[in-house]
Amino acid sequence: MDILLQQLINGLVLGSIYALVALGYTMVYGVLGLINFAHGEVLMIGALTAFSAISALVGINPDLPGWLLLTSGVVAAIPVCMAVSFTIERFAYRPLRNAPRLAPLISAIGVSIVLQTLAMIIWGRNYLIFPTTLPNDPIVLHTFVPTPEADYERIVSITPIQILIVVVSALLMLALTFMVKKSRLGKAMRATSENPQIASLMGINANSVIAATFVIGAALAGVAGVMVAANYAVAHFYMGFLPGLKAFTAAVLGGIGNIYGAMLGGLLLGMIESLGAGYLGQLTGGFLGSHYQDIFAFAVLILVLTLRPSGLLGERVSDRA
Amino acid sequence: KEVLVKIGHIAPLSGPQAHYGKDNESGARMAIDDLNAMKIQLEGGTAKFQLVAEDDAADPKTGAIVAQKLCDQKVNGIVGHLNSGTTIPASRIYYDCGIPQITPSATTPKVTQQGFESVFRVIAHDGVLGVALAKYTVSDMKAKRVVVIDDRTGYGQPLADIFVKQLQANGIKVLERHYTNDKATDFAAILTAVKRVNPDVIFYGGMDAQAGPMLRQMRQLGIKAKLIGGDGICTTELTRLGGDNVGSNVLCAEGGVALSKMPGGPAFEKRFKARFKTDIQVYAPFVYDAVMTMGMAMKAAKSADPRKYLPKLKDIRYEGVIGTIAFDEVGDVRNAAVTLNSYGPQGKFPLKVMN
Amino acid sequence: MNTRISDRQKQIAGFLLVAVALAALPWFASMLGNSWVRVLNIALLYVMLALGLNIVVGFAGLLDLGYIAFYAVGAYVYGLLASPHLTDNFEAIAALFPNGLNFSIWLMIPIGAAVAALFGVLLGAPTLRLRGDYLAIVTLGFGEIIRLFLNNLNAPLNITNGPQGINMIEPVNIAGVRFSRTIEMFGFEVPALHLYYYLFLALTLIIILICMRLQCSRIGRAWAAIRDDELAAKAMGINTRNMKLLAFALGASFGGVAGSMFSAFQGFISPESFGLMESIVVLCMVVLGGMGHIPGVILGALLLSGFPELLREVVVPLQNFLFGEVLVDAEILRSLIYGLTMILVMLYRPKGLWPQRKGQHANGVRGAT
Amino acid sequence: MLQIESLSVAYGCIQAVKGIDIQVAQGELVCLIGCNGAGKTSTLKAIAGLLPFKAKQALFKHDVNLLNMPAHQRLRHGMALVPEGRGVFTRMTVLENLELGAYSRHTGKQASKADLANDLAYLLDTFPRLKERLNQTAGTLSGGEQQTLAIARALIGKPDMLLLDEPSMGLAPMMVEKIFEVIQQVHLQGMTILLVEQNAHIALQIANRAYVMDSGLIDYTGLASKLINDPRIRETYLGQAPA
Amino acid sequence: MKPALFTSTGLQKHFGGVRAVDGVNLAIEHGQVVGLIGPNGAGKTSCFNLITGLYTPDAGQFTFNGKPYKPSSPNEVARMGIARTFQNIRLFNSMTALENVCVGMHCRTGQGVLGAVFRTPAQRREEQRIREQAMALLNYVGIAQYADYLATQLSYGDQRRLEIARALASNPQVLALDEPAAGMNATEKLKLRELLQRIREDGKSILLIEHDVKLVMGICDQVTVLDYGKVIAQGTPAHVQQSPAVIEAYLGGLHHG
Ligand SMILES: Nc1ncnc2c1ncn2[C@@H]1O[C@H](COP(=O)(O)OP(=O)(O)OP(=O)(O)O)[C@@H](O)[C@H]1O
Ligand SMILES: Nc1ncnc2c1ncn2[C@@H]1O[C@H](COP(=O)(O)OP(=O)(O)OP(=O)(O)O)[C@@H](O)[C@H]1O
Ligand SMILES: CC(C)C[C@H](N)C(=O)O
Ligand SMILES: [Mg+2]
Ligand SMILES: [Mg+2]
Repeated sequence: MDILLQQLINGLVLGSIYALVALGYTMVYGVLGLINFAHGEVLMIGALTAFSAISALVGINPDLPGWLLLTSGVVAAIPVCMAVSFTIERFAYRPLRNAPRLAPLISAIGVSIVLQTLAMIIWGRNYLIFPTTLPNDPIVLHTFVPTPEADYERIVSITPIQILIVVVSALLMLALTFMVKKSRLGKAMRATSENPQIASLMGINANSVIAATFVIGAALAGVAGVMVAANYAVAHFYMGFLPGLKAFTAAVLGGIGNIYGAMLGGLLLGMIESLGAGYLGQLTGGFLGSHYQDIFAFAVLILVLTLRPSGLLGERVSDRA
Repeated sequence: KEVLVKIGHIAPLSGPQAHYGKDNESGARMAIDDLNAMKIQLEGGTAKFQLVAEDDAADPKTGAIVAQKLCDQKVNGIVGHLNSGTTIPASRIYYDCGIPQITPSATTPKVTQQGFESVFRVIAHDGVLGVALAKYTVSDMKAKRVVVIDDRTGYGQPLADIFVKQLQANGIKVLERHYTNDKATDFAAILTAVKRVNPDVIFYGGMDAQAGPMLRQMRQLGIKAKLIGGDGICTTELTRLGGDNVGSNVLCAEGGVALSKMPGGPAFEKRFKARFKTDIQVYAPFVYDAVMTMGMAMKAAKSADPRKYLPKLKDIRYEGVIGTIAFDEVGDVRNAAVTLNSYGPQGKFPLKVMN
Repeated sequence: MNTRISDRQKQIAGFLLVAVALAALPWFASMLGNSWVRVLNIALLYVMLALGLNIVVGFAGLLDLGYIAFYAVGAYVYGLLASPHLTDNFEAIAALFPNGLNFSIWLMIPIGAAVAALFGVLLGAPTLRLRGDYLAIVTLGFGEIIRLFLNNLNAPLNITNGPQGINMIEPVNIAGVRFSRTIEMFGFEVPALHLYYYLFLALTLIIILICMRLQCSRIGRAWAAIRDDELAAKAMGINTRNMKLLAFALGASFGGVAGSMFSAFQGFISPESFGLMESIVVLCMVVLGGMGHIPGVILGALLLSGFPELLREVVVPLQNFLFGEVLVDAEILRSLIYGLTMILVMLYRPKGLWPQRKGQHANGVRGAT
Repeated sequence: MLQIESLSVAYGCIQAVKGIDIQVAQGELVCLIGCNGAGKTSTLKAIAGLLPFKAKQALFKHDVNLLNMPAHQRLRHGMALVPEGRGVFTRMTVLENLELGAYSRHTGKQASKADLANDLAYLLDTFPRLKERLNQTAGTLSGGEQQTLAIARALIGKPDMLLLDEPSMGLAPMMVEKIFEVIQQVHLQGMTILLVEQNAHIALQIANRAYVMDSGLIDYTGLASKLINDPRIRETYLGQAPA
Repeated sequence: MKPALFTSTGLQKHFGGVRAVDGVNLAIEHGQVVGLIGPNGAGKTSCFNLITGLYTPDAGQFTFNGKPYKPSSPNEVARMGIARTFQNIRLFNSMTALENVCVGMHCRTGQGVLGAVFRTPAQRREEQRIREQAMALLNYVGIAQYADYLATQLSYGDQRRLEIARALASNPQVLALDEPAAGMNATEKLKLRELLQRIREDGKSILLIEHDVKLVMGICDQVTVLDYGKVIAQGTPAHVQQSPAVIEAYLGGLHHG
């Protein structure tokens, strides 16, 4: 029981991280139809910027409270990510608005290489240790009584930063949904995503809408970057790759372009990985172990998409002729 | 008069393993400077050592291209590559062009078992470490409940396999095996699964970049087991990566003698830090010694011609910062000492030297 | 009549010229260093890969991010059949082949292609209903699944030897000539690298021919129709399912051929050679060169595989020349230039470096009738 | 209202519009007719800013320079286009499409919510089919329904000048009548209209003036009532043998 | 009398609450032009989609050539001999006009990969035939001079013609046209009418959706009028034109008398 509960919490935390990254991914996809391969790199920039900011603050005054440090990290990361993202949108994607579908994808891959290299120049190649901001000690949610078969410390726990991650991603999802569904910008985003030309006939400035989406997505990536780095306590120029990939997977699983979908996909992927790693071995009698966790996750993805070709919550494109 | 001696060094300088690669390169640079300072006399003049440093991005195919390139340039010797996966295909190329190669960090036993007489290794291979660790686990730690995790790389997997095999030979069955990868940062799921069997030792076959966060997460999940592993986690970096979760609960084995125990060790560390403004990651001392060893063989042969210094290299005996270097018939470092380390408030310290 | 003959002669002359140039290329390259021949060989492998992927992405319009899986399959099929791994690990096989497995290369290449094609169909089948980027993620997943299996199938049965890869793969052996080190042929010293070059070149030419002929055939048109408008293509009587599967299978089989050649050439394969980044690189070659346009794709493959090696030669001397010292680490500058080039090429040539030109652009006084 | 001199549009090397002059006075209903491929759509798209174009002069409301003005700013100045081929947002509902039509009204002077609701109610009464389908995604509407939606969407934006590209395409006869009634009505209420129409018969009946386009050039221009009786026009555009 | 070439009985298709097609019976005789008209949203295009296998009917049967016919997938439908055009033009935009027509011939040709790779004589002959026929078809619809233009480069009216040529390429028995005259002016419609006439004379049956009443009434042998998915009138053009229900729902004031 304790194990299952703990795995669910693990899945929830991991899933929230994926969801947080996937939200930004899905927004950009939603408006441009572009798989923004550089999203993970923006996340990395966010994490490393926060690292620098927090380290500097700690250097000035080592006794600052953790929450303040973390907040300043986020505050530092967001504008930097926004600026970076705005720049890449302006120079690497916007000129390709009317280009063939795959051109911006390749450009995005190029951007991702460039950002990684720049980060390598600025922050070096070594793993950086993200300063401890919130207490690292777990909050014990429940303690089970040890039994003779399980006479270890049977606790179910979560750390403060993990709680923060879950809360932040839920809040951001709500805020985003509200924005997309209710605000003028949201409406403009959806129109632009479908047809920027026609949107411009409605008086919508497609360029600024797209730029705004990128910038919002970048802010999300920045927050995600800080959360990831704070949770795992390491940061590195390559740290964006894996979250980017997972977020892409999560976004597609949920139905790319759909905000609830990103959240659902992220949580689901987190749970699948967590339970997969935890129970694949047991379920198959040791035949398949946790090395099949990713295979398992992808297999679920493929299965879902064969049954629902546009993801769990994706719009089904009805083909009218 | 000067004789130019080119030493090739290859490691990943870009991509996710760039930090190990740069660390290695720095080790090589220091050795080159030291060799030049020694003004070694070869036939025809004073040796002027030059480092030809290349990037293989940890990719076997690129590694082979670079290997060929260094062959074309007729370098006098090779120190590298960092990874076993790149070292194996490249070693065939070096062998074909008759250039001696010393790898400082490719620890898969296979590297030296291909029958290439010009391939050497200054670090204890995974077999040595795995066996030593298993023995220590059984006899010194008296562990009963062991769980093994590896990172499914060409380094972690064979190390873990050897460890498991040796444990079994000593009558202990591994309770569970779990797996992760070398880019992972989240181990909560496998650690929670591990917790179920309540181990007293967790073996990790992989690198410190993963072991650090893993240690944090063990603490968060309330796992009290000790973490043991090979040279990949046996670094001073680990204390940074794992923070205050790294202490007596970590045990690791590295080839050679502990740096702090060697005559030149502490000095090396200090010089390294002063010169490159960064900590040693993992293998820099091994690279340093590899280059020095090669230089010494040339000195002994009075020549940088591979045909002439190769025999000397085979028979060399050199006191390096990581211990005494001499090679056995296949080119592995002879009687590689294995040092078991643990961590304390002052960082890594040697517990025991096994032979 | 007269002009036609001379046209024909011109054609033949041009053809011969190209043939001689291609045949002489490795000899010129090896003057600069044998590593360039190796670069050429790898480039040819990438040409094969890019042409294969081009069938799927360029011709049929199916975005495939897991293409490298077929390369891996081809490589492992060859690697397993031409190394002692299987006989070492399975007594039954060792008993069956007491002298080791040594199949003819003419058998190995088709086997590699066929097995890869089979995997192509396996991948194709569940993705038929998917569009665009959903297809991309499923293929990406498929590619990762294959790599993970290769990485993990070392226990309980040691089929692939896991992360450690397969070593001691026999080099190509054609009519008793074993492609290792330097071979004496007709009194010439021919390095094995050159022999591989000729073999790869021949295979590449065959693949180019197949691609060209398919493109301007009924099948090529059907693929293009699917790419443009799948529904309309269906309504025109095209069996889109079969056509897509055919594209996957053919594309995969080229990947398989390239893979088996890689395996023989390298002598060692391990799963790390078949990661996601490789798939992406091949995709970049196709798009950067000019999707759907065979010469463009070839150009893309040659450039992207040769460019980093060229930079390797240039970056340091150039800095030395310009600033008198090395300011930026070579590998950093290399990655920067590589990434920037990708962006710039797309910005200035969004359809690729050498795209297909079609339609009547020039003399278009339309509507005048 | 609209004053364009020497407008030309090119697609690569294809010169689709070859330097034409177009003037539309305040409150006028001008129609533009011509064969397939004459360049009518290209002209409208250029005026609406969807295509890059060259012109000696392109003025809207005397002082708004249309040269190099991005498309989205035109609606703010009061110009709207109903594009050829409808261009509804297929993944959004009918209501959302209409709301988008009113997108720019927020920034304009007359931002009252009640106003908007009124206009919406009026349009939905005029086109009851849209009311029935209010929450259906526009992509699943029939062709004619989509066309209606596109027109309604433009009208709800309350433009001063409306450019219509073949509004009757795909509409059933009764619907054609309805649409032209509406056009006439808004015209009478003071809206300036430039209408491209293949159904020259009806178009010329309601228009004040007309341009006839052929191969990217203006062939003819004149009062609609004159043109409708012109034998050449009757032959080429109205499908009637020369009288 | 020969049995009808194509019939549908009781055809139904619902979308949520919308009864797009609600019990439609249709019959097309050999060599006939059958009109399908009705107000916007009456369900005409939906009928087409059902007949050509794009939608699966909720209820109803078809016969084709006297045999029961189940349109399983659009490509099967084309192969069986029913070809269509689309209300919103769907050409292959990266291909030239000629290639578009060549694609139309796909299901009437059979060379495979091997034929193409080895350029067998049979393949070359077939390829030759495809080109010639495609060119002939472009000629037939009157846009041969644009054979080398990309489909996108044609104007709206010519694109419609190209769609017809492409549909004809599969040598269908029934040609289903969805508003072919949309976007054409009166004169061009006359030319279209001649074209349809010619197609009919060449022995094909046509199922025609069109809003141009003059065209429909001028060319059709039979007309079916739909409203809200239901047939409200069926018969000869003259008959249908008189039907009060049709006047009420479709024709309106303009066409009285
Ligand atoms: N995207 C394009 N690329 C190239 N040429 C084009 C493009 N769009 C239109 N043209 C050409 O420009 C010319 C004018 O086309 P346009 O669409 O403006 O004509 P139109 O008068 O609106 O015709 P229709 O009545 O058929 O709609 C045509 O000859 C057409 O071939
Ligand atoms: N996929 C769908 N989902 C929901 N409703 C649909 C769908 N397809 C069609 N409809 C509805 O069914 C009705 C019939 O549509 P259909 O396209 O068949 O009309 P039509 O007779 O062709 O009209 P038009 O003359 O305007 O083209 C329309 O009201 C439309 O909104
Ligand atoms: C950097 C390390 C992963 C290298 C490892 N020791 C190997 O043999 O590959
Ligand atoms: Mg037009
Ligand atoms: Mg319709």
